[in-house]
Parts: sequence; structure tokens; C-alpha cells
Amino acid sequence: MQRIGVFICWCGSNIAATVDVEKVAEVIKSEPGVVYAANYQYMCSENGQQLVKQAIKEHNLTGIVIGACSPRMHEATFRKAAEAAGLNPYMVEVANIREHCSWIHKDMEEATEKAVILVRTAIAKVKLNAPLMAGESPVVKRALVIGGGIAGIQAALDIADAGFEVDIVEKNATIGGRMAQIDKTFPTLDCSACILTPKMVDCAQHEKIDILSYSEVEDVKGFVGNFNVKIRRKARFVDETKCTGCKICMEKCPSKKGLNEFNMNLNTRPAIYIPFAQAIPNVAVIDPTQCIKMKTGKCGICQKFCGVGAIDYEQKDTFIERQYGAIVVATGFKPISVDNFNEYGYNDNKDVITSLELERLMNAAGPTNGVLLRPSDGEHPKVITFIQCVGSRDTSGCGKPYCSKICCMYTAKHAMLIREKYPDTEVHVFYIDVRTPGKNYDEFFRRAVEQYGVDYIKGMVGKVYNENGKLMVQGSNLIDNEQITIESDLVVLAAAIEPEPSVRKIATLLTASIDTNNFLTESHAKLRPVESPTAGVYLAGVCQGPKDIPETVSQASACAAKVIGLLVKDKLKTNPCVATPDETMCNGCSQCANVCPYGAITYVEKEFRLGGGKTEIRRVASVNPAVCQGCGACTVTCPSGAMDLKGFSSKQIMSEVEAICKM
Amino acid sequence: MQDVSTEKKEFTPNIVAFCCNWCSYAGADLAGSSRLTYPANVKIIRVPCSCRVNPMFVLKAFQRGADGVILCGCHPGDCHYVTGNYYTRRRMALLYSFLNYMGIEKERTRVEWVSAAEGARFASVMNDFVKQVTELGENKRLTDLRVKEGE
Amino acid sequence: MKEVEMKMLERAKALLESGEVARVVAWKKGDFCFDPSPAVFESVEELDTFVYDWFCGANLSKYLIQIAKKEGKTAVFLKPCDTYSFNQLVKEHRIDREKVYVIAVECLAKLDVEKMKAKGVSMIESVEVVDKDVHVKTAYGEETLYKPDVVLTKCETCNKTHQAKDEEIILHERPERDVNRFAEVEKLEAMTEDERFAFWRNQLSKCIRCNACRNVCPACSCVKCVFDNPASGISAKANDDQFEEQLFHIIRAFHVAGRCTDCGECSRVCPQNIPLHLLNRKFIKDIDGLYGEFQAGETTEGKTPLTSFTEGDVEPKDVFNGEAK
Amino acid sequence: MIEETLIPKVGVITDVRKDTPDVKTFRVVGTDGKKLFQHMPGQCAMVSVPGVGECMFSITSSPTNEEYMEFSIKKCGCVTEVIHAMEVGQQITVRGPYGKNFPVEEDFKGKDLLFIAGGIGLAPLRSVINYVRHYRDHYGKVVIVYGARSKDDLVDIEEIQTEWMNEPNIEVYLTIDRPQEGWDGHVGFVPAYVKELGLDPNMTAVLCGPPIMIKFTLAGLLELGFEKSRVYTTLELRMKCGVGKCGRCNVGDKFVCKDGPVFRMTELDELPDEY
Amino acid sequence: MYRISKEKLNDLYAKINETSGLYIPVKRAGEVNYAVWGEGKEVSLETLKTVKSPKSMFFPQTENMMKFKTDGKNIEVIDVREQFDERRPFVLFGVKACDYKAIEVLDKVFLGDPVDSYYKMRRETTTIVTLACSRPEESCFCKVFDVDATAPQGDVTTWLDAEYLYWQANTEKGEALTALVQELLEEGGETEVATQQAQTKAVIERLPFSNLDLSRFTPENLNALFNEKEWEEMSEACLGCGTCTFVCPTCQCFDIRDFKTNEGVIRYRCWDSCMYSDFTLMAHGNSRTTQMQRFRQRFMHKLVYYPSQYDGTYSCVGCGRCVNKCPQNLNIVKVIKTLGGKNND
Repeated sequence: MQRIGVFICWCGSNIAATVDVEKVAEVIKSEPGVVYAANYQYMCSENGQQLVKQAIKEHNLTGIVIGACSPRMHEATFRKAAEAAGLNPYMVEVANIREHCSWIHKDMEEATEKAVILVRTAIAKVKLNAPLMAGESPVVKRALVIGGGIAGIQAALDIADAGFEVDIVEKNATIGGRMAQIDKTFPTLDCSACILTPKMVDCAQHEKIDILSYSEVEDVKGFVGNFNVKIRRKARFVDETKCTGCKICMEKCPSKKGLNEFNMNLNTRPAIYIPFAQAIPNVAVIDPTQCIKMKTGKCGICQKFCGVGAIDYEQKDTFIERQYGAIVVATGFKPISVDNFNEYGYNDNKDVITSLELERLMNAAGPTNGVLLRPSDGEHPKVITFIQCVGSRDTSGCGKPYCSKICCMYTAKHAMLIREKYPDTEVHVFYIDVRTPGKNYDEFFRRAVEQYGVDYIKGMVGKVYNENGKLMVQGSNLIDNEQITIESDLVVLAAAIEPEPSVRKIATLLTASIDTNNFLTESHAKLRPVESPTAGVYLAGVCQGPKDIPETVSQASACAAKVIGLLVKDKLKTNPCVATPDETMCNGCSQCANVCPYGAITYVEKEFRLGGGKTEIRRVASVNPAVCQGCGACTVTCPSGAMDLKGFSSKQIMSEVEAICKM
Repeated sequence: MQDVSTEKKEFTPNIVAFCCNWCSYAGADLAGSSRLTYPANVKIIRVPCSCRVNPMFVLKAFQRGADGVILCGCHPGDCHYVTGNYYTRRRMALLYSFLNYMGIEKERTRVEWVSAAEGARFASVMNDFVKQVTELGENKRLTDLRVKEGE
Repeated sequence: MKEVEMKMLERAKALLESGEVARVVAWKKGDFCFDPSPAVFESVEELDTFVYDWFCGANLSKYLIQIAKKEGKTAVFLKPCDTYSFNQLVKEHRIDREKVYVIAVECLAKLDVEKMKAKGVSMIESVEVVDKDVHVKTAYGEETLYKPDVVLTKCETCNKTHQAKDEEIILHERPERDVNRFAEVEKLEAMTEDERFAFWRNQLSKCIRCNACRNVCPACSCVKCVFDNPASGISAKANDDQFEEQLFHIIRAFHVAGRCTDCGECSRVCPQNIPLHLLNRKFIKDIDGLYGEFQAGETTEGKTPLTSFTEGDVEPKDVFNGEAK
Repeated sequence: MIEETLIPKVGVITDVRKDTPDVKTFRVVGTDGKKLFQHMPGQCAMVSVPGVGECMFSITSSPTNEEYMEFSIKKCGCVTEVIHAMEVGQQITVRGPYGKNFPVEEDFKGKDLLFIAGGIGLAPLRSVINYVRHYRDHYGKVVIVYGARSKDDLVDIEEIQTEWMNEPNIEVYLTIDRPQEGWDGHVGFVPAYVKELGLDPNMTAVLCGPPIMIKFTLAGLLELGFEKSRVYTTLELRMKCGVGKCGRCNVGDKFVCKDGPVFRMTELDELPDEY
Repeated sequence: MYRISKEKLNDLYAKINETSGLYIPVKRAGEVNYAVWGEGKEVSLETLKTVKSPKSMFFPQTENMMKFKTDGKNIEVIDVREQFDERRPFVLFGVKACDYKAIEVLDKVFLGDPVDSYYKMRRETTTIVTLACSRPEESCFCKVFDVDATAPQGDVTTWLDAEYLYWQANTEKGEALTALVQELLEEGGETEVATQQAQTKAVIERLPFSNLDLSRFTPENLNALFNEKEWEEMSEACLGCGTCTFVCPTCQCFDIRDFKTNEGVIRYRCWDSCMYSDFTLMAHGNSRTTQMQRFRQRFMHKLVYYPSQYDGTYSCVGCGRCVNKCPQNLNIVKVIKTLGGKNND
């Protein structure tokens, strides 16, 4: 026989003023299964908890119901109290007779009646509660960072500094990411490379960090604490362990017409190359689509000249498998293609460029060695027009519906830099709104307008066209309410940014969810912004949403903190309120796995006895309790009812329904 | 906001509200702590997520004599479990449409998204739903007469 | 039809003789010309009773759940509509596709002997179909019925084509027809709530809870049905209580929603001729209307409408008669 | 109003004994404090918890007990689980008695009797053994062989050890499947033990226990020279009505609830193999 | 013998309904089943086979047997049979010969010791009016079980032709009913009935199943029949549904279940089917685990076990409902033809 104890809280007068608590306790006493019912001023107080503990021991209670405030408030309190008295903490139910009863009703009789029903409902539930035990799973003390941009670098450094092994998987030949391409950073205008490259070097030199450049994540299995990741190491045709980065191969390579991706294709590079001077690892890579030896079998010059014999044309992709406890996704972004925006004439005019291209044109290590020359004729542009929100906040379908967040600031930065370096240059900026939230951001923008005299025009650009070698920018000035046309030498498009496309595959591998714009979804928009819904997977940088460098770095460090918090544990306690399949009823139809947001459900073949000495092998669902978060989506999808949720079982909920309806 | 509980009416409907733990239940808590009122015949069952609510529970409620069933969850996109309420939305849209196809009054069923911050909305939704079901009268089409036998 | 049957028999013989398959799932003759039963043939000798005629309406795909588990390969003859159920079962891992050899057979609609009898034809001795005429020989004489009047309800609006086949035996192409399978559902939708309730009350009051609809349904393939499971909280037997009748059919329709291929077996087998397919079709119509056209059983992979979503899905309150308001 | 066997009487639990980890014995009397109805050894009764369900159990107390009846119930389904949670003072419903009893007044009279039980199989035998003890001079020698998985699984060990074993003219042989600390008795399976004991084949034997035990013990008895016509056992199948009408507990043309549960081995031989 | 013109049948029903409930074949939503008569209901006496048999008159699909009131630890049993006393007597109208024979089959079970009082109370207060068949169809085989479809028994026997319903009382109950409706009846009809009977009998002779051989279905062959290997093949298409059981006029398996109300518990019984996989399922096993076993049980019961228990009477009456309704066209005729005896070929 179940022995239920019921405790009704007065909550001072919060409950007792509207609910006749003594009457509730009295009525409840005669409920089947209830062996003890009491009421007390403050159940959550030390004395109140003591009362609970004592009653559990004295009356040998098998379950307790607390009629008090919301379980969101004190469920944990009473569970602890129960546990201290030797009762399984999950044999506790809370009837919410404050927020859902005494505080919303005025009539004492009505509120008392309702309180009785709510307590009865909790009793009906607790009678079907089962003792639950939190499970445990071990933690592999190594983290994986996917993406070697500033987000990945920062996260890796922080984790490694805490003493944990970290692998960075970077799909390009060097780490550094987008930040390496940027010339100066706002709002301080300090040199991007100067602050980034030391961190890259730190990574390379850190004994806990292993950089797997020119590599991609191929497959992910397992779950929080125990991911098993297969990584493809792409063939770079250069032995990483031998190459010294002397660059002689680059000099000697006869095939020099490859587009230089690092410089936004604004100049060329040889078939064997190191992306940029400070690349980490400082190791060459051969572009097999460009290499003469690899295309025709004739050449082999680099191999001849390589002093250490690092060149290997026969190299193949290799795979490694490693275990990780946590994964940080920091796959970053790319500017969107502006090909769709015919009105800006990007494809038709060499002097219509994107902002990232401008970065390279202004960078000392860029194609023009830092001198601003326009691409068409190498002349200094005298009139430069910036167009903001190209593809951002665009609901037409051509662009992205969201704000890319960084464009206002970098455009102000570009305008300011140009005006400073080339004061004779006229700079116009077409904008819809200027958004400058952030420390020193608005001041920065105002300096551009006030100190540097940049001409900000509120309005949209309708068309950019070439007229006699001049770029005519036709737009509206909304403030003066007039149509204007600006004759320009260079037009810079502040293109929207979007998540690096490879994130889709990674999201699938990690069962991490992704939104319609391909940004990874965080576990909670406000309270768990760096965690993916998939336990053990964390998000840093633009893969989660548009952000600038300081925000990216903050998020990366936050990720690191989360990862460290996870990796310091030897074992993980798992939430016991998880889904469990009754294998004897499971059809193995996979419907549950289809709705599981966490990828917690897998399938195994099991043998079942049929009676009469016969057996059959069936495919049945298996839930990984370390991964399941207990939402219950699977339980409703399961037609046979084989899947149930501990702590919120179908039987429990139905008995609550019955108790409530019995008025 | 009209508070129907103060009007003395012959028929007071029995309403079962399923609320997800993270948004709507918290919203109901906020309604309480803001001392907003709604009728006492609304009784809430806490579920982890609206996607835990099986159509069987809804039908069970009607069987046992509920006159209206309302299901509350986080706003789409805000689900604590990321996607749970998206499934709820499809399931319940189809279920409720189907019940109506069978001739069950569609005013007896409802899905509402109520966030943890929307205490006032929770109360007004409940007041509105109670009013709607009260106007509709007793559930006779989807109830099990045996349940009330002997009363 | 005779030609098709001969070809099928030939293939069944060849497959069994060569040992390519261990058994053939098809139909066998009954006592009359209109009562064939599904059957498993394991040897050439057993094929004596093989039949494929105008009354082979039964869907064989569900039998494969058990039969295909046996040693060796199983050949099965599937009509167009059966292949959808077959695919759905493959998708749900209930049938191992590799262990089944699917022979797609032509179907120019199947006849419903009950409808024929309702037209006053009894003591049927033989049936021959020429185009749209059904020539019936009975002990009382000869009669000709108009075929569209006496086909199985599920065939009336069928436009299905084979979705799975390893080979085919199709001698006559069935012309694509312009039919609206939702016409009956729409009629109900156009009624008032009260009328709809009365309609279903009238229909479902006939239900005897024989479970034929459930047991024949390829989507209802649960190892243990919730209605047979005392632990489910809704288990029930032959209750003729109004609520129970509704509960059974609502839950059943919901459980197969998004998985029901509209094979129509439920209505075919109902001893009380309750138009059960109109329940499932409501779900299909709603799904098509709200979430985009979806035909269960077209593929053996992918999610169903109830296990997927889009962020912009219609709100339940805005759904009326299968369309967003 | 004519009598209706399907309408039960209300019984009050007056005592609960925990026999083994999963077997409890419940003592039941009517609400008037008197015994609910008379029965004969081997007969059964339908015990139910309203709202949960009914289950058929053999009445384990002897008919000679005029005060109460007892049921030894093994926890193995939802009804038994609920019954197991019940306490003294709680009410249940009981209807019966059902079925054919052991032929204690006919075939058993004057015979030497051998009772062989395994595990919970002692339950139906307790009734007949105590009946025989009560009318001790009507019967010859009594030999009891009882085995269980472990000493903790021996049902009613106290009664066996304090009463049966101390009675003259009753031989009790206990065995458990595997050696266990605190057990200095025989270890081994019942069928083997029976053969070991080399029992007198002229005795009338009653077998009760799991099907596998019955199968092997019977083979052993036949080897020893027992005649099938003098070996009895009981069957257990799903029952609902208890009176041969609901249609589920038949084996061939016999209903276990009505024509059983006691069967002579020769009777079983005539029935199809479906139990 | 009396007769009543067909136009006046409604008056007959109304007259009967004044003093008794009338249970009669009624068309609802396209199907004809026995139902309580009321003004405006569409009676269909012409229908040869109602979907459900009239057995539900005495053995309803669901029936409350008792109630329990629970109060704390106490249980009170409430006998619901008292309501029977207040119940009006019933007239069961239009029962075909096979279905009447089926009631006799059920009587043996429910009125045998111990008497089932629920069944008995209904049976005693009911007057049965049978109706002879005039247009049997190919699925009928009542002749095999010695049923004369043209002369059913019952308290009153009736015959129907294009113009009249002919009426003949057979028992005291029948006489009483006749007296009640006397004003609507007129004398006559002997020749019409005799002609109809002769014609129908001729048709019955020609029915394809009229000469099935049952000779092997004897208690002596019980084990031999049980062990026939053909069961496997015969049952392979069986869906395990309960259609045959529920349309069968003699199937009487039931389940007893409890339903929790707000106040207590209703214990009811409802039809069950030996074809269902959970029919014999226990917590620790199942005596019939395969569909073959369940299929075999049903037909062995009808053709061997029941006759063995009740003096050789078969518990099949040849109504042919299962022949018409089995979703996969399995039926008792196929079993009889396979196992019944050599004259079936």
C-alpha cells in the first residue's frame, strides 16, 4: 500500500488568506492512500522542511505531496528534503495552490475547493511516480573546435589554458579565418593582423593544442562527454612535418595564375602556395587543379627545389578518429554573393567592389600593397560611394531578412580611413539606418561624420551604372526628399554576411538545429546563448548569428568556460526524467528518432520470445539517457505507446486528467 | 478584461489546461504573482513541453467530463526543447480540425502560445476561453456518460 | 484478366522452380468466383489454386511483415495501391526490402461483391468484365452491371501507380482519370457541425469493434496496439459506448495520419460498411492543404508531415476545413 | 432475485503474510467476520479489486478451517501487484468456489498419498494436505516433496517446519535448486530428488508446479512405476467467468475453470496439447 | 393461421410497442441490424441477413453487470439487475430459422448450470417472432445443420410474401401476443405459405453449400482434427480480427472489465473474440500464441468441442454471415470442406 504524506503550506497569509488550508488538509486525509496530512505556516522554511523529513521517517511515507507555491519555486527544495529523509527525491509532487489558486481567486470557498482538487491531482500523480536515479556517463577530457577563425582560436586557447587537450579542425590551409583578411578593426582602428597573428602563434605553440588544418569533420557519433569524430585530413601534397615554409617552391612554381582567394581574387598566386605570410601552420599546399605536374604529369619543379623533400604528389586524403568530451562549432561566415543585385552592377563594373575586397585593397599585404587604387585602371579614386545594407534586412527574397550587424561600423571605418589617408577623396555613404550600439561605437560613427566629413545620405540606391567611365550612383535622399545621382570612381557594397555554407553538414552531423538562415540555433535565446540544444555542443561566433570581433571573442570565451565546466567533471549526472521505450511494444519504425531534437534515439536489433519456444528478432528504439533532455516529443509520435517519459508518464498525466475532471 | 467567474451562472465549465513547464506554466505563475484573476474552473497540468501532450490526454479529458481543453506552450521558435512546439502545432492543428470534422464543437479546443513573461495574457486567454466554453454549454458529444453514472 | 493471371502464374512457377524465391504471396481461389483469399505458395504444386481475378482487392503488403522474415526471398504480387503500403512499411523498417521480390501487377479496379449483391444479383456463378460492363451469370439468369457502380469504394477514386517493383506484369494501361478523392470529405466539411456530428454518430453507432479495420491496415502494424494494452489507459474491447466508438476511430486515424497511404482497406473490410476511409482522408486532405501535398508510401525514406515542420506553419486556431483561414 | 455466480461477495483482509520475496498469503473473511463460503481442496475463487480486475486463485486454506480462507498470491501482473500492496482491513471481492476439487472423498480415501510441489505450486496443495491432516485416519501414508529456487522461495516454510514435519506419519522432503548459506537440507531439482527418494509407486500422487517441473517429475514417476491414472495435477489458464461460459480457458472440450483445475494425468493425455 | 397486409405492418409494430419493446431489423446508415423499434425507423424484414445477429437481444455487446461503490477501504456491491424488474417485456421480431437455432445454442451455454441470470432474465421476458426465409442466397447452409429455413420455430412463426405477412402462434407466449394484435390480423394464408415453402425448399436444395459433409466432426476425432496440418494453410490469411465472431449468432465469448466512474466502478461484460491475440494472454504466458491456434480454436469449438459438451449439437447454424463478412474470405465452410469428411469434394 502506498503511504502518501500531504503537506499544505500557508505561505503566511499568501495561501491561507484565500484557501482554508486546514480544511484542505482535513479533506485530503480521507483520500485513499493518504496516511498523513498536515499544514504549516511556511513549508519551505527550515522548520517546514523538518516537518516533512520527520513525517517521512515516522510514517514511513512512500510519496509526498506539497501543496504550496509553484514547483518552479521550491520543487528542488522539497526534493532535497525528501532525499535527506531517505525518500527518493522524485517521489515528491508539488500542488501549486498559490500562483494557480490563492493568488488568482478571491472567493475562499471556491479557492479551497480548487486547492483540494489540485492536491488530489498531485496525489493521483505521485501514486504513479517511480523512484528515479540520475545516471552517469564518463567524460573524455578533450575538446574539438571546428573552425580556426578568431572564435575557434580564442575558444581553443582558453580551453587549453585550463589544461585540456584541444584540437582545432580548419578546412583551409591556415587558421586565422576572416579576421586575417581584415585590415583594421573598429572602433580602435588597430591593425587586425597585429592582434590576431600572436594568437595564431600561441595556438601553434601551445602544447595542448593540435591544429588540424586543411581538414574537415567527416562524421560524428556519440554524445556529450563521449563524441567520436572522424576527421578527413585533405591531401595538401606537401608533407606538413617536413615543410619549413621557406617559400622557394612558390618562387619557382611556373604556374602562377591561380586566383588568390585570400586577397578576394584580386590578384594571383602560384599553384603551390602559403596563403599569407603569417599563416599557421606555415606550410605550403598545392592546388591540384592548377598544378602542372598533377594535371599533365610533367613539371615537378617544386619537388626538385624543395630542400627537405616535402613535396608528395601522390598524397591521398587520410582519416583520423578521435574522442572528445565537448565540441565547439566556430565555422564563421562569408559575405553573401552580390550577383543577385543587378541594380548595383557588381558584375558589370570592376570598380563596384565589396567591403571585404576593399579591406584587401587597403591592406599593406594586399594586392596593391596598401595603396588604394581602383581595380579597373589602378587610379586613385576621387569619389567613393558606399552602399549599406546590400542584402541585409532584405525581405524581397534576394538577400537576407536579418541585419548583418557589422556593416554600419566597418563602413564608417572604411570611410574614416580613406578620408584620413586620402583627404582629397570625397566619401558618400547611402544608408537606411545607422546602427551603432556598442561601446564607443556611436562615438566612432560620429567622428566619421563630424571629424572626417563623410557624407551620410539617408536613402536607398536605385541603380549604379557606367556613364563614360564614371559610375553613376542614383539614389534617393530621404531627408531632403530628392533624387540624387553621384558620379563616383569607386562604389563599395556593404554585403550582408551569412553562415559559412559548410555549417549545414556539420549541423546534421551534430544533430544541432539550424534556422532558416542557416544560423545554428542556440539552446535558449537568452539564457543559454552559447549552447546548442545538442548537449556538449557549443556555438561561437557568426555561425550562431551576426556579430563583430569583440562579441565573437566573448562568445568564444564563454564557450570555453562551458567546455571547461564540462571537462573538469569526471562523470556527468544525467537528467533522470528521460524517455524510455518499452522494447516489447516498440515497432522500430523510426518515427521517434525523426522528431528527437537531440539525436538521442538509436536502434538496435533484439531478440524477443514469442512463446511456444519461438523467438523473433526485432529492431527497437534505444534512448541514450545522457543525451535525452526529456521533452517528450517522441512519446506522442510513437503510435504503439512504447515510448514513455519518466516523471511525466502517460499514465501519470492521464490520472491527473481524471483527478481534475472529477469535480 | 472581463472576469466571468464573478458572474453567477448555472453552468460552469470544467477546463483542463496543459501548460509547458518553461513558458506557459511560468506565465500562469506570473499571472498568479501579478494577482490577475481567472475562473477557478481552469485547472492546469504541468508538462515538460507542449509536445508531450498526446491526443489521448485531450480525449481522456473530454471523456472524464471536461468541457474544454486548452493547450499552452512556448511561442514557436522559443521552445525550450527547440522544436517541440512546432510538432505540437501540427499535431493539434490536425487533431482539432479532425475533431471538428467529426462534429465536435471547435470552440472546445484551443492552442495558445504564452511566454513566461505573459502573465496578463495567460489570464486573459483563460478568461476568454472560459467565456467561450460557457457560451457553448456542456460537452455532450465527446463525453463518456458512464463516468457520471451514480452521481 | 485471364492473360494477366496466366502470366503471373507462369512467373510464380518459374520463380519457385528456380529457387529464386522460397515462396510467393498471392491469392488463392475460394468457393465461388468472388471470394479469393490471400495465400502463400511454397511449391509449384500448391499453385493449383492460384488466382488473380476481379475480386483480388485485398492488400497483400501487410502480410510481408511476418512472411518476409522467413528464410529466403519472398515474391509478392502487388497492385498499384499495395505498393504504397509496401513502401511505407519498408520506410518504417517493418519489411526488409532486400528480402522481397516485388512483381507489380496491373489493376483495372476490383469489384465489390457486396455492391453487386445490393444491385439485386445473387447466386453468382461467374463474372466477366468487358470494358465498363460487368457480365454476371447467376443461377437465376444473366445480368449486366455498370462497372463503376460495383467497384470497391477504394477503387472509385484511385489514380495510383506502382511505386515499387522488381518486375511488372502489365498488359493494359489504366487511363489517368480526373477524379477528386476528397469530394466526399468536402461534402462533409460543407455540412454544419450538427449535421456532421449526426452523420458520424449514425455511422459509428454501427461499429462492433471487430478490429477488422485495424488488423487489415498496413499502417496499424504495431507490435502491440494501444487498444489491446491495459497499460495504455485507453484499452478497450467491444464497448458500444458512444465515446469509446469515437475514441477508437479518432486515435486510430491520428496514429496513421501522415502514414496512411489511402489504400482503402479499412472501408473494404468493415462489416458494417462504415466509410472509414473518410476519416483518414480528412487527415490527408488537411495535410495536403496545410503543409503541402504529401503521399505516404511514395518513397521509402524521409519524414512524414507529423514528424516535420516549418517555422511558418499555420496556427491551429486558423485551421478550418483543412485550409488556413 | 435469482442467484448470480458472477456477482462477488465482499471480503475483508484480516492478515497478510509475506511468504517469499514475491508471494504473500492473504487471509480473508466476509464483512460479517465469517467465512465467505465453503469449498473443497483444489477449488479456486475469483478475487478482485474493483477498478483493477479479477484473477483466479486457488484457495490455499483447508476447507476444514471454519473461520477464514487464505490465498497465496504471487506477484506477476497488474491485479496481483495491487493486491500485494494491500493491508489488513482493506476490502476485496471474492466469488466462488469454482472448479473440480481433488477427489479427497473418493479416489484418495484410504490411499497412501504423495504430494509433489514446486515453488508457488504448493498453494493448491496446502489445502488438500491440511484437509488430509485433518481427517488423518481416512488416508494412508503421506509423503510431501517440496522444492523451490532457494530457501526464501519456499512458501509457508514455517507451517511446514513447525507443523507438518513434526507430525507422525507425514514425511516431508524439502529441496532447493542451488546451494545456499544457511541451508543444510537437500539441494537439487525436484524431478531428480523424486527419483533419488525411490518412492513407492503404489502411492497416489499429486503434482503441482511450473509446467517444466511437472513434465520431468511425471517422467520420473513413470520410471519409478507410478501409474498415470493415479497421478493428478492442476492446470492454470486465463479465466474470466469461472463457470465455463466466457470461452477462454478451454483445452479441447474441457474448461479448466469448470472441468479442472484438477486433472488426472490420463485425462490430460486425451486432451489436445494446448496448455 | 393469420395474415396481415404489408401496409399494416407499421400498425402491428405500434400495437406491439404499446405493451412491449420491439426489437426488429432496422436500417441505419445503410446497414440493417436489430434495433429497438420507434416511429420513423426504417424496418427491413426483407433483409436476409442482418449484419449483427439477434443474439445481442439476450447477450448485448456490452452489459453492465454490477457496480461497486468504494469508500476508503470499504466496498459496496450494487446489484444492477434490479432494473430488470422495471423493464418492459420485449418482442424480438423477424428472427430467421438459423438465428433461432442459434438462440437454442446460446441457451445451452447461458441457461446451463450455473444459470446466467442476465441472459435468463432477458430471455424470459422476450417473445420471439420468427420469419421464414423465401430467398436464401449462396452463402446459406443452414440445411447442413438440420435447420428448416421455411419453418422456423419460435413463439410465433411468420412468412412474408409480396403482399402479406402470415402469422402462426406456436406457444403460449405466442398466443398471448397474437391475442394482443388480433384486431389487425385476419384468417388465412395456408396455401400461400405452403407454396412459398415448397419453392424455397427447392432453392435450398440447389444452394452450393447445402450438402456439406460433417461426418468427421465427432468427439472421437478431436485430437486427430486438432492435429491436422491443414490448419496452418487455412489460417494463413487470417487477420485476427473479430468480424466472424461478432457477426456470428452463436459466438458467446465475453470479457469482464471494470470501468472507473467518478463515484465508483462499473463492472461490465462485453463481447470478446477467441481470434484476438490477447484473448488468452496471462501475465506469465499465453496458451494460444499463434493465429493458427486461435483460428483452430474457433472452428474446433464450433464443430467439435461444443458438440462434445452439448450432446452433439453443432454451434454453427449455417447462417453464412462469416462467409459474407470475412475480410479475407476465410470461413467455416472452407474448414468443413477441408476437414469435414470425404463427401465434401
